[in-house]
Amino acid sequence: MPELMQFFLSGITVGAVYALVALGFTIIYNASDVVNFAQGEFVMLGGMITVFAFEAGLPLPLAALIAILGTAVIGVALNRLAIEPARGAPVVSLIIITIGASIFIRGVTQIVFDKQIHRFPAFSGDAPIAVGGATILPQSLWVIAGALAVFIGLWLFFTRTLVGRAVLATANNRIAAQLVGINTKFIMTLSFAMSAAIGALAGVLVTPITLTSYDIGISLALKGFAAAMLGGMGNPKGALVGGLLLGILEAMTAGYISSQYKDAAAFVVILAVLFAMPQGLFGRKQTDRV
Amino acid sequence: DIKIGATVSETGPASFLGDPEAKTLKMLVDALNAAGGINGEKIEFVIYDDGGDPNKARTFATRLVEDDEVVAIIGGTTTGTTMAIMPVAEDAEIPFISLAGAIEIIDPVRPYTFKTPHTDRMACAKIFEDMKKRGFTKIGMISGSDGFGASMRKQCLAIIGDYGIEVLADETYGPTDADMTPQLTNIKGKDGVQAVLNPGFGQGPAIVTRNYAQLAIGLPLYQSHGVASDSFIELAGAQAAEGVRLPGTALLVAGLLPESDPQYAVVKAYKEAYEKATGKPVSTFGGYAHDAFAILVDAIKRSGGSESSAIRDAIEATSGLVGTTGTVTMSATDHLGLDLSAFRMLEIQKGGWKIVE
Amino acid sequence: MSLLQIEGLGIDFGGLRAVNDVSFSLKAGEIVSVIGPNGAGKTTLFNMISGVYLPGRGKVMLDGEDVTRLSPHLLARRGLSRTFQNLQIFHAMTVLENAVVGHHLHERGNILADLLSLPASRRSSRESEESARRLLDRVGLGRAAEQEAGSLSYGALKRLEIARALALKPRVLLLDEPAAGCNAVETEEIDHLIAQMAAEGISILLVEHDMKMVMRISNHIVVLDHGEKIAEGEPAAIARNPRVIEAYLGAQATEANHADG
Amino acid sequence: MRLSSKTITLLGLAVVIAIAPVFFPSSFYYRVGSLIFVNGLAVTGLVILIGYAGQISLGHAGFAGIGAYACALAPVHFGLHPALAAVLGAVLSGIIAWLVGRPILRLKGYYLAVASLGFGVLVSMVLANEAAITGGPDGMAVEDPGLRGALKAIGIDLSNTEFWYAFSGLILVIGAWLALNLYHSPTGRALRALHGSEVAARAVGIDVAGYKLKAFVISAVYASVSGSLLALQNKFITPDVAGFMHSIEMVTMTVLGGAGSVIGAILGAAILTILPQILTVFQEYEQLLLGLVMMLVMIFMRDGLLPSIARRLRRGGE
Amino acid sequence: MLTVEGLRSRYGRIEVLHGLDIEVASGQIVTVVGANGAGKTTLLRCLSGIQPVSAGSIVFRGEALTAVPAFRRVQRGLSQSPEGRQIFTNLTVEENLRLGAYLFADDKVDRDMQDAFAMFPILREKRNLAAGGLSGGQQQMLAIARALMARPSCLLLDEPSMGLAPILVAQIFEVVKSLKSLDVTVLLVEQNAFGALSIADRGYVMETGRITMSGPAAELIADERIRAAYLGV
Ligand SMILES: Nc1ncnc2c1ncn2[C@@H]1O[C@H](COP(=O)(O)OP(=O)(O)OP(=O)(O)O)[C@@H](O)[C@H]1O
Ligand SMILES: Nc1ncnc2c1ncn2[C@@H]1O[C@H](COP(=O)(O)OP(=O)(O)OP(=O)(O)O)[C@@H](O)[C@H]1O
Ligand SMILES: [Mg+2]
Ligand SMILES: [Mg+2]
Repeated sequence: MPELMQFFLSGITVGAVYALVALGFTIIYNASDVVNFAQGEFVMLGGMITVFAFEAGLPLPLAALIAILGTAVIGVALNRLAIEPARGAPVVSLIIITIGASIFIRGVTQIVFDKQIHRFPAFSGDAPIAVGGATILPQSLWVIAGALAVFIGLWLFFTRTLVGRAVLATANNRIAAQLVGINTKFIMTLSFAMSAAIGALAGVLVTPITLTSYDIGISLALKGFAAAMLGGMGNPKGALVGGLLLGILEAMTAGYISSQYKDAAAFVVILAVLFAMPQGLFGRKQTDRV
Repeated sequence: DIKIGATVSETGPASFLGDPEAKTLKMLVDALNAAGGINGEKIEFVIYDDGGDPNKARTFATRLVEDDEVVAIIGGTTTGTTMAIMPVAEDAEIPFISLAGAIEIIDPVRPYTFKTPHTDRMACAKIFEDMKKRGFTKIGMISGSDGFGASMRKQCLAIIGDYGIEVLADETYGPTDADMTPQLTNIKGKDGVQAVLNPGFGQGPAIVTRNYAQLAIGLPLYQSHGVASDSFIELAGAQAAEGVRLPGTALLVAGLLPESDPQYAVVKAYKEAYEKATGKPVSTFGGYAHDAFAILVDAIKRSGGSESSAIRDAIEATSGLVGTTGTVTMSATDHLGLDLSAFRMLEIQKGGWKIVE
Repeated sequence: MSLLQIEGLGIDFGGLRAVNDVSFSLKAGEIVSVIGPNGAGKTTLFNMISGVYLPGRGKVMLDGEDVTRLSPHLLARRGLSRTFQNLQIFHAMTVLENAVVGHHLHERGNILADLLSLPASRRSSRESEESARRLLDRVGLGRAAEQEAGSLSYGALKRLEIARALALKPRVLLLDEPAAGCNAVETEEIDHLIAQMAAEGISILLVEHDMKMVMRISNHIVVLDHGEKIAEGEPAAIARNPRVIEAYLGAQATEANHADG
Repeated sequence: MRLSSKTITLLGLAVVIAIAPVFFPSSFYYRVGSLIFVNGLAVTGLVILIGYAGQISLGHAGFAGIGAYACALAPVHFGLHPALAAVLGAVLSGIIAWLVGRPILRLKGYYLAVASLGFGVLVSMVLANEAAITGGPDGMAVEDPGLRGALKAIGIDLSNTEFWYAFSGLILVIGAWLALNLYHSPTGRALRALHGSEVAARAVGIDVAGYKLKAFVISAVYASVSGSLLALQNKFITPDVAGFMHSIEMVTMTVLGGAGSVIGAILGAAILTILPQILTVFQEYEQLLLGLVMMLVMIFMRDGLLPSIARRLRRGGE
Repeated sequence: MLTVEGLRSRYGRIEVLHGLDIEVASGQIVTVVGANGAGKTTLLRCLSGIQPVSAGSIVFRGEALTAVPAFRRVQRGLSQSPEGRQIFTNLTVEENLRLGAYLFADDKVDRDMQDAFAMFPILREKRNLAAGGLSGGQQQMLAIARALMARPSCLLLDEPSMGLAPILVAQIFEVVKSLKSLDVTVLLVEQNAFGALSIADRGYVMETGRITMSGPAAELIADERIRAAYLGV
């Protein structure tokens, strides 16, 4: 039994990481139908900027704040310089732009910073906390709490605020959004800023666990994307559940079946879920009448 | 001028290895040219970044051979890229010194292919010798599933029987995994495991080491030469890394070497130069590139010209060349020229390295 | 015998009985109109008949055969064709290509022939194209043939849909508000077109809110309200039916109709 | 006789492939050329899937992997000739695509993307993990098919790079010919129609699921042949060929050049193959510039290079 | 109130409006009629700002609008019920209406919503359902109601009666007429030319991107050419 507990704790730790990345995808997707493949780069920037600010002597909280704000600015710049000018382009073209952006950001990072692996200290030390015969690191609790907080924030934003609804409206029908007085450009800017900030926050929280380097973005984005699709793209609940589920699945497979094929198992389950629920677990079904 | 080419993985999944290699090569070329070159001739150096992609590596190798017309190639950060470059070099009859670990690169021996790092098999042997000495006969293994980890795992499993050691648990993890506690829990739960071995490079081993401490497994942990750099201690945390053993090269313990050590001068000079030039700590991988360059320069000097086949013959005749990884003596049947003595068993103690032999 | 026979058809969305227990039939060359207030279930009925929705209850019989659960492309193969209330145009293709696609079922050849561009494949493409041009002329879009379909105005797109549906050479044609967005004169043109098609033997099931048109060309009218059939009969009788007037036509509308007529 | 635009396009492509070597300063350029053709072949398949039928796949490298490893494994394990192994790989890819495609093509948009991605991951994972058969992450050697030797026997003596340039070029022209044939054929129109509106496509009698599957299978065969060509000319193959990054690269080439146009996509393949070679002079700025070029092309040529340029020319002409 | 002079607009390289002059006085209902493809929709799109103008001027309440982005025009009091309805299909009916009043956060929004429900009771029934599931006519009602939620001083209606049952067509025209008493100016594009001209103060006739006739609605309705070309009598 303790090993089950350990697998579970491992699963939710990793799952919370995926969930944070997946939550970052949600806003830009909800505003524009674009899956931003540079989302992983935001996570990387959050970690890397914190590392270097911290090593330059800033206190960790300040370094983290700078990283989050800095990444948000980069997100806004990405929108203003690359996405907005391509307005009206097909969604695949926009996706390629975000892929280009992710390569670009990686390229800049390796020059501005370096190609080494980095880490900064965990927020509350490294002393494991015992839970039911298993252990979890305090930093994992930070990550889980972060994922929950971001989830609640986003959920309230999309269901309780008019601006949140305006974001959904912008993606659903941009012309109609303008016709009701929504400043769609601002909405896009806001979405990129929020997505980037959430990504950076994820980076800040997970770096003490996963470590960071200029090229961790791709694999995080990949897993986050898979998690978001498992849960249903665009729904914060889906991102959270999808992320946690994916993490737990991987941990259980690694623990009970085969660590070699744990990623495979995760994808097999995703495929199985999608066959039964083509919109993911919580994705809303499109109702388009003919 | 003498034109030398290189293709290494400066970016991509193996950039952890390729980056210090590239930096080392560039640094050494500059230094050599500043000192007047070889036999009065300057080195013209062309280096490409193959991103760890074998297909790209092959293209760059073709480019080096056909377009840049280099006399020799250094490179192939990973075994995969090396195997892709090799046919090009062999076809063109241009000496090629690989920086990757697998034994297949030099076994069977091919006329134009050489390499500087120890083989994975040698690292395994070094570790198993140490285990045997400490009386461990049953171990657990957790390997990275990338090329480095998979290849070393394979080599280790191939020779482990020779040491009377048995693998009770054989786990793996992906190169970008964030948590290895499930695999380690399984190893922990296996009765009779006396020690654990973790072949891998990059962030994986650091996370394994941290998880190892988190689970309070308490058994001796062996890492591979893939993490032989100071940054490993930093990433894993001195506390978690306490007591970890791994086979390393003299480079890593430059400060601990007695002046009488044959490698003392070479290692110290490289370490200082590299750390001054880049501001980063040296790693074993930069050392591989250093040695490859040294072997090549030595061979060019001795061959007295820039004829590829002459250089090849000269490389094969390398003898007693002191590098960072060991003293290299090649032959027609040995295109590596290192033996086990080049490895030193190191243990991490109080955040630093200690030679335990 | 009737060509198309609807028996007790019904479907629910969540708690809503969108269509319930609707039955009627359509004979060859006949024009039957389905009218009713907004949300009465007319389009939903069409969607069930054409296989876009799976009916919850009831049967659709085509030529005496039960075709209830067939998917749309199989129904098309049996000669059932339709247009859409919410335009379904292949925007990235030219107007001509839109019409050519309608010939899909009459095109011979297979994927291999297409890949290799064998004569059979080319010939059938050419034939489809010629026929498509004739159809476009017929709906008044001949001159727009080479334009990208996305650049047409709303009314033109409506007519393009009709051309495409006709390209199937259907036996039964379902038209969902073909005259929406057309002015009185344009409506009359469509009116003629429909009458012509019926004369050629195509059975037509029509949903339309333009009462002048409906009254003028229908052989028979089915009235839905809240998913139920509330009346059925000859146009003149329907126009006088108090339930229909109350639910659908409104007192003024009938007056206006009389005033115009 | 008036030539159709298809014939002109194909002739143009063939002429460019045949004439280009005149300008090659060294035989390295043959290598780059053959890579362009190999990539071009894969993206031509994706034009059919993405450009015509509008279905996104982020897992096509999986098929390239099957094609590549068929050439590596079949000769070793079944003693099959490598060229026949390529055919076997293509057939196998087609069958697997047919099996996999049936369930996953029911998904739409990003959901299809993630499902196909999952398929690609599974393939590359098997290739990397089953080291006993495939050589694991470090890859395995591929036998020479001996086609060059056969040519030599009939008096055509080509160097290795020259041969693969010519051979891949030939295969690409054939691939492009097939794809261009498809565009204006009933099948091509059906694919483009279901891209526009699935409901309407069904209503005119198009078996949407069936046609999607056909496009998927065809594109898988293209990817497989491309993988085989790569394996045969590299004489060595690693699981990277089936990796996620390779899938992304294929899609990027397709969209960059213009997903709806065969020649456009080949152009995209050419650019993304040549660009890294050019950017090497910028050393560490290479990645940064690659990303920048991708963004700029897509910002200013939103439908992809060729369609955008064509539109501009047309506009300028009037 | 709204003055359009020399308005030209193009899709790509094809010009579809060739210099239009239109004048809408405050509180008036002005109708534009014309055949399919005449450019009526394009005109309204230019006015609401979602279609670029290549030449000419739009002056609204004394201010030039040409350079004002679409969402700002809503703030100035222009609101459109567009062709093709353009509702937010993934949002609920209520959310659609709420977004119609995006600029406002006062209590009056609720009252406006109740008014909308009173006008189209079916929308109240469906308030919590995704708007994409509505029938065509219901969506049309929603589009009109949403446009009204913006409290416009000038309402642009693109074929509001399209797809509505006869009983509702009559009601829509009543509603438009009643807007007059609320001092809302209306520019009405309609295929039901007879109905539209009956309630309008002025009318314009558009043919292939040009205004070919204009005048008081009553005169147009009596004009033989118009009766033949647009009224079908
Ligand atoms: N997919 C669906 N999801 C939810 N509700 C639906 C769906 N399809 C239809 N409905 C509901 O069923 C009822 C009937 O709709 P339908 O479109 O058939 O009406 P209609 O008679 O065609 O109306 P109109 O004249 O306005 O086009 C409506 O209340 C509609 O909201
Ligand atoms: N997106 C577009 N691209 C190119 N041309 C277009 C586009 N939209 C409309 N047009 C063209 O502009 C002209 C005017 O179209 P518009 O939609 O304004 O007409 P309309 O008067 O509203 O017609 P309808 O009564 O059919 O709605 C038409 O010739 C049409 O083909
Ligand atoms: Mg309807
Ligand atoms: Mg219009």
